[in-house]
Amino acid sequence: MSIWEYANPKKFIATTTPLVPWLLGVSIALLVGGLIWGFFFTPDDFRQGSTVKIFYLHVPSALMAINVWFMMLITSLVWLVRRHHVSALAARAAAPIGIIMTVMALITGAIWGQPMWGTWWAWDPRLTSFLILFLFYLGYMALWEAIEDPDTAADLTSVLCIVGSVFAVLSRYAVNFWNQGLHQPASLSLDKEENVADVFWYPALVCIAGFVLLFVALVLMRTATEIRVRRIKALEARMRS
Amino acid sequence: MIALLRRDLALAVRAGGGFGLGLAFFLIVVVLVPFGVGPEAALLTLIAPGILWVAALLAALLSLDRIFALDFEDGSLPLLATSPLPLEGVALIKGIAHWITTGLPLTLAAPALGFLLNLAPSAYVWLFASLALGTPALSMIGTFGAALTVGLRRGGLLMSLLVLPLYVPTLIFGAEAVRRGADGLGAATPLLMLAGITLGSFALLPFAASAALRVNLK
Amino acid sequence: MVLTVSDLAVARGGAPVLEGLSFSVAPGEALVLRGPNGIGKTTLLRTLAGLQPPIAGTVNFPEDTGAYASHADGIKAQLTVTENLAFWADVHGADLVDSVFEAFDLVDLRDRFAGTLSAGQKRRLGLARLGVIGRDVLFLDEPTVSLDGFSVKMFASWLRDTHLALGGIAVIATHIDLGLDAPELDLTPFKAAPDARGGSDEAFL
Amino acid sequence: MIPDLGKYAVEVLTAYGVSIALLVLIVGLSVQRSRKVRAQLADVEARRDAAR
Repeated sequence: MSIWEYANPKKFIATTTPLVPWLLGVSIALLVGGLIWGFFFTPDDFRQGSTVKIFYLHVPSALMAINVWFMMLITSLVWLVRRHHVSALAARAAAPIGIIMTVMALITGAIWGQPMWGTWWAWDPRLTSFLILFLFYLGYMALWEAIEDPDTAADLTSVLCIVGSVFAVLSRYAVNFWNQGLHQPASLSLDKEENVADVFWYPALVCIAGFVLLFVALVLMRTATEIRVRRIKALEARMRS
Repeated sequence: MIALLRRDLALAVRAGGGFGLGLAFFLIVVVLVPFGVGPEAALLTLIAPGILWVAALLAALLSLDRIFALDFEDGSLPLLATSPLPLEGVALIKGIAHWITTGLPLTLAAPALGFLLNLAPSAYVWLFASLALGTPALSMIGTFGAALTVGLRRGGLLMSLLVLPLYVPTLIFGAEAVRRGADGLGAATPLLMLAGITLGSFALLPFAASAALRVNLK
Repeated sequence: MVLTVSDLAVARGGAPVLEGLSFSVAPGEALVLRGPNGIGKTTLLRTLAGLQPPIAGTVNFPEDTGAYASHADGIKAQLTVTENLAFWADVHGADLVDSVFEAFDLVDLRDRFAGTLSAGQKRRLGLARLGVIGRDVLFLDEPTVSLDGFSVKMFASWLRDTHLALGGIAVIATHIDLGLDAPELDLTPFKAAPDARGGSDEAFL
Repeated sequence: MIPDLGKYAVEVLTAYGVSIALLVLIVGLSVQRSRKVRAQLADVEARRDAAR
């Protein structure tokens, strides 16, 4: 039994459909729990005051914004190499979730930045990188929408995703070079000294788990939807001929 | 392959559009900026590197959708695809031809336009060097974007949306090189990065572009 | 040098249109494809020429000997007749021979810009491209569109007396009689069944 | 009920409001589209079976 069996659209739908409500339920429970824990039961930071509570939204959404693109890169490669339709459709299904996460990271970042740096928007390397990532998501989704033939669209968006990834990394480096920035170093660091205090960290972990599960649930649901759209197209094409 | 390059250059010269339009656009953008930000010389000196680079980038963008669209419409593209030329070579030549018709004239004209924006005297050599090293990357990245959107009606707008984010690193290093040159700092690092992006683009993007062309010709 | 097609199936827009096609064409022979609009003549020719992959079966002929021509013939309006032909000859590493201009009645038009030619003259120029690229296996999709009777005869005689006489091969989709002594292949019996396998949408059925 | 958010109350509450709205939006859109496409597919399958 190989993992590629789930690349069959029917098998994929049959396997994932019963899972989705459970995943969705658990992820919402984790999110509600984590956010309530973070919002009501954690102390304010001595320096940042209550704005530290934005942390529970900002960090998970920023993490997801990048990881969703990474997942799209992998599924695009799988499509180009192994020609499994589900893989290409999963990339398509993930992009809108990724762009929402990017927007959320940008907005919470801007709201957090206002009291901390005294400005809504700073051309800080990290924020700027997310803005560029947002543009990449936008172009990727627009290309999917513009091309009629689904396999052509899958091929071209996959090529764009791969080339885009290389340029996204280049942009990250370029932006760093261009402006050293106000942003604190990434909060998620294995180095204990830099790490956020445990009081803030545990509810954040719950929130991150919630975001990840929510993404998995949504991606499974949306991939199934894309598979059904393809099935409608295929059936209608055959009925016409 | 030389034949293709010669043909594309001949077409660009005879059809007008090629050399002239991009340059005229570059000139107009540069002339419009002082109307927008005011005539103050110090301010113009400050923003000149960025304006010149952004204007060059937009001028290069303007003619991208002609790279493959014309050959697609008149049927040359499938004929080229079935010819002995490798499609990767076709994409490479198209990128080079686009650079010769837009990037090269922009590079040569930019120093002259620098005067209009009161560019710092020390920056001219850096402006020229950064454009000479950076505009080939703009052409090659654009060729890839054009290959992605060649079969689409109204592909031009979509192509801008796809290509502009890819231009970010080139723009940053290009403008930064001029800015550092103007301030008398060492501009070697951004120039090296620009050269790296250009070399990398020319080495790898023809393969991505030809893959996209094959898919679009199917 | 023989063109051999065995058990070929081709798809348009992901759905199979023709299946189970087998034929072979010997040197010096032509094959005329017949069938109603939409049966898949263009799709078949494009597949034979290698512009799109078949969904089943094989197409065999020596590498780098095939050429495809459709009504869009890659003529640049801003180049002269000679320049247009010289370009395609150059791309294929062939020499531009003078006899081509006579065979396609282009002698007087040599230095005219292609943009100033009439539709029929342009078509003759497009077909003359086939005479300069030195390819042996031609896949022609409605080559005589917008040609007058005289020009059709001229093209047919070039095909017969030059191309085929020298051992070339041609597969032609056309609705008119070219006056070639060539077998015809009606594609109607090869129409793919509605539930044919192998389309790119098969996994979703 | 709501803890004392101090002088940053507006910022924190907006951030939570906007984020939760975005999450609800993407979940809502996904669920709604899933329902719509399921119904369409059922319709097409019924028509195909009728045509057989």
